[in-house]
Amino acid sequence: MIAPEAAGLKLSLRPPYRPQALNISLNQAGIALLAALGLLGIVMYVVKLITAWGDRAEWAYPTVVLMFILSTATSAPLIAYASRMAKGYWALPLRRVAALYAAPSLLSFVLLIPIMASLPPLEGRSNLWFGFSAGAPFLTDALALSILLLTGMALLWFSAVPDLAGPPSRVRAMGRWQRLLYLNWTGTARQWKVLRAANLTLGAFYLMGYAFVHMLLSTDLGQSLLPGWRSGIFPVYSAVTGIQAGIAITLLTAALMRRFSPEAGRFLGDEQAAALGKILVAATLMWFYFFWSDFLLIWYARLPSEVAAMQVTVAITYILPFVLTAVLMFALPLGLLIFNKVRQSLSLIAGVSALIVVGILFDRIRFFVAPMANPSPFGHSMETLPAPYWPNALDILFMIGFIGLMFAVFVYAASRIPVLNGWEMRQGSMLRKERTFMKTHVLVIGKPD
Amino acid sequence: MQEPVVADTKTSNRELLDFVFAWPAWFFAVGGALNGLLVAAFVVVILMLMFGLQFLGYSHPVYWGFLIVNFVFWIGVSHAGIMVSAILRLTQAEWRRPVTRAAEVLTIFSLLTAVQFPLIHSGRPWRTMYWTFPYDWNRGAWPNPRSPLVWDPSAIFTYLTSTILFVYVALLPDLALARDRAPNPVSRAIYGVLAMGFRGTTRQWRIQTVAGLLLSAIILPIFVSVHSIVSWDFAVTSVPGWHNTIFAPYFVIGAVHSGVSAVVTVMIVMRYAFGLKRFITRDHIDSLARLLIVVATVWLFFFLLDFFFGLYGTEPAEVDTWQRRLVEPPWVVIAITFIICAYIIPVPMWMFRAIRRNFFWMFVTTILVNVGMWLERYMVVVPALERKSGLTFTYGDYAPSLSEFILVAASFALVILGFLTFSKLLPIMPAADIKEGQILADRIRVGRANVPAAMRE
Amino acid sequence: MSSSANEAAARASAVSEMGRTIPTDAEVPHSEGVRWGMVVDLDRCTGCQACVVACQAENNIALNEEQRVLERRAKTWIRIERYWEGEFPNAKARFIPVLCQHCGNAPCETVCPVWATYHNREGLNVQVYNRCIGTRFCANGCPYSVRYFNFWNPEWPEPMNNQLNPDVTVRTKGIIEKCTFCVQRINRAHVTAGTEGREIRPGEVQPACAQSCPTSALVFADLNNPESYPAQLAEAEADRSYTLLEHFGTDPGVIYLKKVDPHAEIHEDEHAHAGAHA
Amino acid sequence: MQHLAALLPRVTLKQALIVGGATAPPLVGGAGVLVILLYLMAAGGTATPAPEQPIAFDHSVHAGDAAIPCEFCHRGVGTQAAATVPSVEQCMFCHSVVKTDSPQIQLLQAHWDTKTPVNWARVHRVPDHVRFVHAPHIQAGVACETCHGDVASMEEVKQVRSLAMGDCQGCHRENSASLDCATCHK
Repeated sequence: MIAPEAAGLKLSLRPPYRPQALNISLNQAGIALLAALGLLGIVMYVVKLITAWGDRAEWAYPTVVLMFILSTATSAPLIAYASRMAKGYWALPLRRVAALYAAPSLLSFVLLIPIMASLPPLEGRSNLWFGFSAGAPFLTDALALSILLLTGMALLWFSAVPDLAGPPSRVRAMGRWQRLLYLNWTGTARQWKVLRAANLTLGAFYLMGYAFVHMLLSTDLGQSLLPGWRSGIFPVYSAVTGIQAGIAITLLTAALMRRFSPEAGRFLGDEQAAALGKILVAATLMWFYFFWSDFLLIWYARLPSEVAAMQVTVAITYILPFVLTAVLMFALPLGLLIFNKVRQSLSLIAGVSALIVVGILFDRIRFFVAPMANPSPFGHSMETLPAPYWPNALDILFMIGFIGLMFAVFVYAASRIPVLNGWEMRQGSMLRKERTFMKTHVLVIGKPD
Repeated sequence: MQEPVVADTKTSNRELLDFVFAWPAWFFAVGGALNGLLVAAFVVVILMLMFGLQFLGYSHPVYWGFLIVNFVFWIGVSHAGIMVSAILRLTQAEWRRPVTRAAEVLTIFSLLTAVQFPLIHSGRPWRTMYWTFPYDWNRGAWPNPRSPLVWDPSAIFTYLTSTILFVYVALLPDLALARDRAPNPVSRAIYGVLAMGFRGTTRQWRIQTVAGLLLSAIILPIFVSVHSIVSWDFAVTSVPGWHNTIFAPYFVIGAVHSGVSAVVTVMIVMRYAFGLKRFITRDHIDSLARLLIVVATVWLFFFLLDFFFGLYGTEPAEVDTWQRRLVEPPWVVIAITFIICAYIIPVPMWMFRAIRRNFFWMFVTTILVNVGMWLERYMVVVPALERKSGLTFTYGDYAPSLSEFILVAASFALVILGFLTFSKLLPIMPAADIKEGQILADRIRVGRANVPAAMRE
Repeated sequence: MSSSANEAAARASAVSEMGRTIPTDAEVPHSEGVRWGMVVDLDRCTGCQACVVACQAENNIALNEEQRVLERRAKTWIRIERYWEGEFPNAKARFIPVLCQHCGNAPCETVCPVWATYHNREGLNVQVYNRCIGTRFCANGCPYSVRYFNFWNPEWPEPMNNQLNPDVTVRTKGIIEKCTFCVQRINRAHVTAGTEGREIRPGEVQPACAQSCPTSALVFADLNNPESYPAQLAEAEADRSYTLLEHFGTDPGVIYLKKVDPHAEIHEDEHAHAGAHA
Repeated sequence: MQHLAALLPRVTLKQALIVGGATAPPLVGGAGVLVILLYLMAAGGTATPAPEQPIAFDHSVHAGDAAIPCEFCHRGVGTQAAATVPSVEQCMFCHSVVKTDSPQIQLLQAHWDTKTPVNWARVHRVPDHVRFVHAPHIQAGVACETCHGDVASMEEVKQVRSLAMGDCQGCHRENSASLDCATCHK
């Protein structure tokens, strides 16, 4: 077992340790770059809105960005919530880092609106709604996504309030609305109990909502626009690979935090890499499992309509992004992560994570560009294989800008909300003790009910 | 886990030995009844060998039925052992300790039972050598590697071999203890050979631990592959209702659902039958039930995906199959029973701590889950064959015969008998593992609370 | 019952109209040389069952007693599927003879664990009885349900055993059997042609069903030989021709010619319904 | 360690018997099924020893000493599936004058007189699911000895080659003949 960073075990309890918002040591150039990218994202978004409203093919690459955000920023907070449910102490300093991605994930809603507006009517094409027409898919998907995003924001805020509120006297001195915003947090036993229950139940709800939103969006923006693509596993593939990318982006962020934020650097270390690395290996294997379960069945059964759809996403039309995906999300990460050395070092695993984050972008390209750019989404099978639809300069700028915007929003959020969740880390320091047993040092981990 | 197993050695000795030494009347009654079932099944099998498969309820379009359903079911149950042992070992869940051996033994016997079924189900079992073993150098006629039925034996036998290895590695210290305790030279010799010279040196312990961890990690891909391949027996074909890409994970998670439930059932039975009240506590059942809630919910999600994406393409034959499954008379009853038993009753009940910690209700709900999961496999396999394509002229139906009921009942008998026999010969509670847990157990004071804790190296 | 059967018939023909312009990986092994196949003209089929009887006699198929039919274990390598069209007073029977389609892309072949069924160079889907172990996976995979299982050893009462065809093996219990396109006749023609040092002539081989068809609804030939009558027929009647359950992509060797009923009342809604499913 | 060992069973004779009793039915039943399977597997087979013939026909005299070509008697061999065994009439073609005093020939004469066929015992038989046609083999120039052995030196003919599937296949492979299952299996 890789030992936690020493600082994490010896947090001062009295006075209680309170973390800072990101005390960033980025130089001016870094900040300027992020701001420029963010600005580019906003500009490109507006340009798209003006020039391409209702033109589905034009929104193909924005859809890729939407699914990229849904697979990275929206899934990263899951690490915080799942580790909280499973009492994973190794994740303590990571939880806020991961949960902060709830903020940039709000951008996905901004993208969803124009994309949904460009969708063709449901009649005559396969869809999940089976004639249920109360606003589907536009209202339903927007509703589901907004509930998920709001849950994420609520969780982020709830779990940050004990750190933000400061001493009880400070909250008591606040105005009425501000106090409400801070949940009137004075740290009573009852408040702690409610906070804990809210964190657990909302976390579970977020997990289920995440899977559900992936099912809806991956179907409505993907499968249902490409005739012959009938794959029950695809929503799960989409969600699971999203989790893989979410883990990757969290590890990447953690490594950058350690590099650029002196305070976070005291707590983030190889323990997180080792524990999350194992899960990343599992998720990387999952990529193959879910890909293979999909591919094998279609290729084996040889139903012409299904094979044609598979040829688009895997074998012929988008073979280039597919190969890049397979290498970046599976082959290279697996080959590197089997080495303990890589898995147990935060800086090395961050490199592998970067590969995965790039890989997921190509993965989303191969799955969502063809359906969005498909001129005839109606019927049961395709007449001919569509030609590949590569991005033009505008699309590339859009992708760079919007993904840059995502990171800019993250950094902005991190500068407002502490990047470490002090209360949980304090709690953890009480439940983790170093002791000597026989001749060795061991870590004793308490598991309260 | 809130309370580790703590029992002073004398009490635990007495209580664990009670069953091994005592021969209660129920053992003979149960054993006799089980053997009676087995004899009936042997009669059926021999009749089938001699006179063909006419005794089964199969007819023209429906060539697979109860026996394949039962095969899938037992392969499913076999997923419990490794789920509990390997995954919980890798995630260092302390509460796994008393549960592991029973779960692994359940795995072995359910696998052994499962593999009987494709064998007796084939038309000419005496020729199945062609199927599983590539021996035909002379004629250049080989098994067909493209067939999922060839992937099946490879996966299952790999799984069986590795599970036996897994159990054996964990058994070594216990076998060494048995050797040291053996009352007569014969059994001492037998246990001695089995223990492979395990003396409890530091090096041996280290190797045993590393071997266990490595096997846990290596066995997981096999674990996933086995039921995936079983699902591909169905899903690679273009049969509407079978051909769905979700099948592999859907089957795997369903297997874990029914397997872990079976483990809970077995643990509760063992607790009373073998007098292990001190070792199998409410905490264990509680933890397993919490695991089950997650597993069951994921499984339900996959089931719904199977359903949605079955109807998704609105292919006529596919819709007919789902209509057959969920609406038409004999099946609608089965469909409702299955979903009620496998999810609607148990999971909401497990939400309550009081239920999770109640042996009676956990026993009932986990039995219900397995009833439901058996019916689920039935519902997956058979209606799809009854409604196979647009050619409605060949639509048929299936009604199981008495022989099939006997064979299915006998499969349960075989697993239970195997489990009972094992528990008479070898310790069903992992003594060394439990002891390790007791050493690693610790407590931490937090303010006024005294929190149970565990050591990690 | 009649409406659902009718619907099924409508679907079967509607589905067949789906064009298959997508290239697949169908590397058809018989694209050169002989491909035995059949053209079934549904316009000519009267549902008389002569083919069924002829097949029964030629291929030593076990007797289909009443009990066998009732328990759906009767074996008919070729069967006449009967569907009803229209409602009672104007009901019309429609017949589709269904036999093994000898698919170029056969779903049964890939799944057999022992290679008891395979595709040969002449486009036949061959079943090797002695190799078969009876897993019945092929029968499940076959969308046409033309593979039959032997639940017992067949028996022929005296003197019916004397009419068994010596060129066809009697299938034992526990194996799958199916239409072979009367491979024994093809083999015999090969030997005859071989001893005479020539190729098989068009029309030289006839399976029992085609031979016995009084209306010549079934015609058999090498579909790759453009001079054979069936190949020309399929070409000439291209607007009527389809293959069964085309959306499975099985590339069958049996080509059907649609029935054209001049007196049919075409119900617009019915067609729309079938089209929506296609 | 010692105290934990107490958890483990001491096996007594009585316990062993009971456990044995509990496991016996599955074991015995399993063994029974296995025996039946083995029997059924062994029940096939093609090789036969030289059968007893109704008349002690000596191939070494006819094909060997007299050097009569095989096709002279087995007339179907070049044109059809069966090589055919000659009719009594064909035997009598010679034996109405040759060696008429031999007791074996008198047996033949008796068949001729009573107009009954000789029930020759069949020596080479392929299984029912195999279709073997002599003609193409003869046409391809395969010598009779290749499969039937040196009949010219055999007093009584017996099968010398296994003629099982692998045997046929070996030859077919060497001669680039068809290996399609349907060529031989019917």
